[in-house]
Amino acid sequence: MRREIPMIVAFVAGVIIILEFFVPSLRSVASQVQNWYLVVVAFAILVGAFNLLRMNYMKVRDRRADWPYSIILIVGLFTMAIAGIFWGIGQGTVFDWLFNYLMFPMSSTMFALLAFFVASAAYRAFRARAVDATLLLVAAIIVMLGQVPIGSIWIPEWWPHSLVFLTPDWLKDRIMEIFNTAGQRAILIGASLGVVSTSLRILLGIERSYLGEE
Amino acid sequence: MKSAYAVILLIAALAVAAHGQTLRTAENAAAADTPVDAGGSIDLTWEPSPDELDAKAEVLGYEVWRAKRPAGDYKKLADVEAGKESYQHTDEEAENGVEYFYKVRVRGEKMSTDTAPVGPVKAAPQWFHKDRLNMLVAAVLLSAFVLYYISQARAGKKLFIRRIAGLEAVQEAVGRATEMGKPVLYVPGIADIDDIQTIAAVTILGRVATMVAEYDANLLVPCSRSLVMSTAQEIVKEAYLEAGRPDAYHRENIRYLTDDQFGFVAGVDGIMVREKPAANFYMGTFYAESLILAETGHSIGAIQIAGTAMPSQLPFFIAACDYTLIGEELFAASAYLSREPRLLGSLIGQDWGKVVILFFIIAGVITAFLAQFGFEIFGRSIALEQLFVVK
Amino acid sequence: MKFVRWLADIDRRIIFLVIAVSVVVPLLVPLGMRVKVTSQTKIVYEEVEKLPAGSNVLVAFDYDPAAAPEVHPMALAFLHHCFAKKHKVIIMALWPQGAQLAVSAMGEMMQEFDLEYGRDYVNLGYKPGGDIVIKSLGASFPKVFPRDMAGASTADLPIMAEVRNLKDIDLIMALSAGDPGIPAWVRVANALYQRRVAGGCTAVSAPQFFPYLQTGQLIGLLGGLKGAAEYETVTAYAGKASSRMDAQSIAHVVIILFILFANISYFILRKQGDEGSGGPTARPPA
Amino acid sequence: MDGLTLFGTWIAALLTLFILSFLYKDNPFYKFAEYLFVGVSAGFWIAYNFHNLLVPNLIDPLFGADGAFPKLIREGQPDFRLLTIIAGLLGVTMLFRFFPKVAWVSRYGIAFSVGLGAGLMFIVYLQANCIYQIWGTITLSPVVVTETATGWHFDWGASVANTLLIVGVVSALVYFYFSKEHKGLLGGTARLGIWFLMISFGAAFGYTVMARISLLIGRMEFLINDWIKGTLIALGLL
Repeated sequence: MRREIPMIVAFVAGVIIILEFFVPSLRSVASQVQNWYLVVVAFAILVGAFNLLRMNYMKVRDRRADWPYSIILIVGLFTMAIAGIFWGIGQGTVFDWLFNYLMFPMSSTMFALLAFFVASAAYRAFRARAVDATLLLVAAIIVMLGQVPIGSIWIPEWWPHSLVFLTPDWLKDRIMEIFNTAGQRAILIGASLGVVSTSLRILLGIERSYLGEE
Repeated sequence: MKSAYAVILLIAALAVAAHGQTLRTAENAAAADTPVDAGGSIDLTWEPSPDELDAKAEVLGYEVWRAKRPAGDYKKLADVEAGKESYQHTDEEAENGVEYFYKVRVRGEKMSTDTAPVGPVKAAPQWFHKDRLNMLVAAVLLSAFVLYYISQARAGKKLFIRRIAGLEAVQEAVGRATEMGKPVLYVPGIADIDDIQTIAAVTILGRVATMVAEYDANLLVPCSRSLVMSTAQEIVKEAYLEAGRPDAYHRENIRYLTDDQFGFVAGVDGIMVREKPAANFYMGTFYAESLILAETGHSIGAIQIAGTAMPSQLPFFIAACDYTLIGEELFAASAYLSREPRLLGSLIGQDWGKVVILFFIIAGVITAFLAQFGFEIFGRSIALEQLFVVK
Repeated sequence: MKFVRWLADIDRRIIFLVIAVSVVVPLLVPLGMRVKVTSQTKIVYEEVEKLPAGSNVLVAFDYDPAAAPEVHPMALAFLHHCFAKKHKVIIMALWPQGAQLAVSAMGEMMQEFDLEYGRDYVNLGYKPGGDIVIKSLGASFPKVFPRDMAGASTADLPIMAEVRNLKDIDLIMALSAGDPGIPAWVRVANALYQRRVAGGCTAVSAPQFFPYLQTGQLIGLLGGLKGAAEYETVTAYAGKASSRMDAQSIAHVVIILFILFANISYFILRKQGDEGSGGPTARPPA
Repeated sequence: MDGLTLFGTWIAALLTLFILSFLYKDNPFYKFAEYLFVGVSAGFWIAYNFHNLLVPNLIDPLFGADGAFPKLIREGQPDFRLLTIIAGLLGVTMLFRFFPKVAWVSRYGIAFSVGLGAGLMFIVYLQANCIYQIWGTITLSPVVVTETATGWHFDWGASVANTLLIVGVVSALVYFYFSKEHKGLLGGTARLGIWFLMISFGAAFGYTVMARISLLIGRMEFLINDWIKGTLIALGLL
């Protein structure tokens, strides 16, 4: 029974959503059910936060490596959560200030690390070892050149229109329109089949590993 | 008599003058039950008053009025601003099954004129979305393929699957980590458990965890979602049980960091540079963080195997990881690793889905070619594309 | 040979350093690299040039802070060009935050030009409704905007005395981050009132407007940071887009050069029968 | 710039530098920023979810001024929003994870989430990624001819583009065919499919570079303009 009833719950929840797509009169029921999910997520985050706090509390208690940093983590979590829950999250609140001057700069800098990593990854990976890798690197270089003015700077004013297909600008647009669309589209179609069959197995209880042990 | 004529003339003149000030009514007012909905709503449409179009008199806007009898007491429902070529208003406060009558009032600076009552109209819920019949057929067909081959597989039919290089390497990677005495890191994406890629990821985690338990290596699973953490804990625990090593299961190794995309990456990067795993797995839904993870993982010299169906992130995994499962291969992975009949069967079902899709694509482009010349069947263009329009 | 080996397995921190330098230097010291001005940008420039001084130009700020890094430099360069040619500028927004961005843009313009509010320019503020708003402007400006952004009556502003409806507008510049934006201006102002409409948008959304250019519904289009840099070049305005584009160009070239070095060292080593350990390549997936 | 903003800008700038220091190697500054970031962001999402998920979807409909319970007490009329209690119960099952002995109760919440997601994804993927993508492909004719006043006109540019796109989609889809060894014609087609995929990956990689460099430019402009120039201006040095 520890697995059967949850399986029925999963089935009912999923089938309501699928039916709603075909049966307009179920719309309000389905949107109600979808809102329930948001409530589950809101409760679940407490489980995660508790896990995070427990791990870091134990680290401090046992004086394990890097334990002082765990204190920073715990203080940060409580400060942000308490400020947000009790004094609101709107503009001009403490929460907003902490977001703007702590979280946002760290988040956007972490994101900006990608500027460096695209370079190091390209350096390592884009070597013409085989046909596949060569295609990858040639396409990447053409598109990169087509993106910035410097890529077309060598093209003189009198360049004949009949030779436009030799310019990075033109090639970039065609590669994106044709090759990129084709490749992405095949991935989307293939993956959709995988998703549909996995969903089906979940709803019918054929796939139940997510429920854990018997 | 003279005075009588004068009166008649005066009346006529007044009538003409009055007519000049009367607004002409909105045209073609119509009301009908909102076509595809759960009931409780009626759509009204009308076209502008000729006065709005030729600007002979100023039209400020329109009003929608409703009553339960044609001559009954009308109540105003809505104001609609003027300035469109046609108008539409949806009355969302109708009760199902009740007869309603509507009037559209055109409103000028001083005058206003009503249309004749429109109705009766009843609101009703609909039971089937007719425009989506093609989706229903597709859903049923695909499901039938999958279920048929699952039953075939269960009945003991031998099913073949081609080699998938990335998955051959899973065992090797776990083995290497064991030899080096270093942990295995498994990141199940940053989406929540309602994403099917996450489900695929935790299913593969189950297979990887069994190998790790058998080899007696250490498994680290940082999660970005509480629900994923809970699920991963259940799955890994079961995998250790299955491998006969329940004692080696440590719940603390499957930990939650934060829901935040980049906060999570900062944390995982920290785990990588300090715990130095020898094998990194990135399976599931990833966004921009994919390359940050994979490049940091490469810098610590780990074997890296990734898998995702996010087309935008595949290039980065391909560039920075040793092996990458592309799109559908992610969903094939659990079948491939476990060789369980029910999973293999559904994979074969997916293949038949692809055969049908390829057939329609090829047939579709042929008809698209012919349609250019205006070929028709039963008075309709022969292009197959109409079959694939979903509203 | 030692050098080639070193190059093949270069410490990635050297790559990081070079990237950082190639981004920071152009920001500190604008290189003024030549940007090739495309015809789509040039047409917009020429349109503003050929209008007689004192023409009425409508600038629509239909974007939000998210699109501002790309679109805002266009707004600055375009406004600068208009004021330099002594045109009158009517500003409005179909996006709520657009009007605010226009205030900041005008702040920068005021530092350079001696402009009088209400005579040289007006900020009418934000109006929700998209297509309908534009349609109504076709009939009357004062009806749609009885008051400007600051709440002053537009009837009292000399600039609005000349602008009764869209017919009095000589050029429309739609700076847009989505819908309502360029499509709405094309659908209504161009199609129904035959106004000349130019556009500016993010790089990602630019391709979807190419059909409008082809049919002439849109006279010209500034696409993304590159389009902004082109406009700065053609009007010789020292804005931010050019230095950002310099940084982009240098960074792109640096990455491409690194890829070339990697391949040269790879081929030299392969000739020597030494495959090198330059990390994994994009392995064929099967 | 007021004092609080200047103070905030300094903190933001230091944290920016701490994170960037990771590029050199792991160090105490990065470690500080990392732990702070994980803690602060976890707290952020707790507060955010409280206000944006819990309040509008559970607390308001049940206990708000116009909620179901006050209404029940006031008017004695039960309304459908009382069903929201089920959501609350499903949510509470998640809290059972705190106690390992009864942790299995949380399976109700998990199963509900998984089932809901499965239903939604089934439809969404089938429509947007399958049917719609097929539609997008079969609207293309491999040979494009248009009728003009002078007769049929062959548009070779569009024809080549369409043919390549169709061949690309078909061959790459064949690559995902699992139930046969990729040999012979199937193998050749799948190989062509990989080439298409590789070009698409290279192109997507190259296309993204610009956006990533922009992010770095954004951070650098913050350091140069807001932090350094801002401080100098505040100190009256500029």
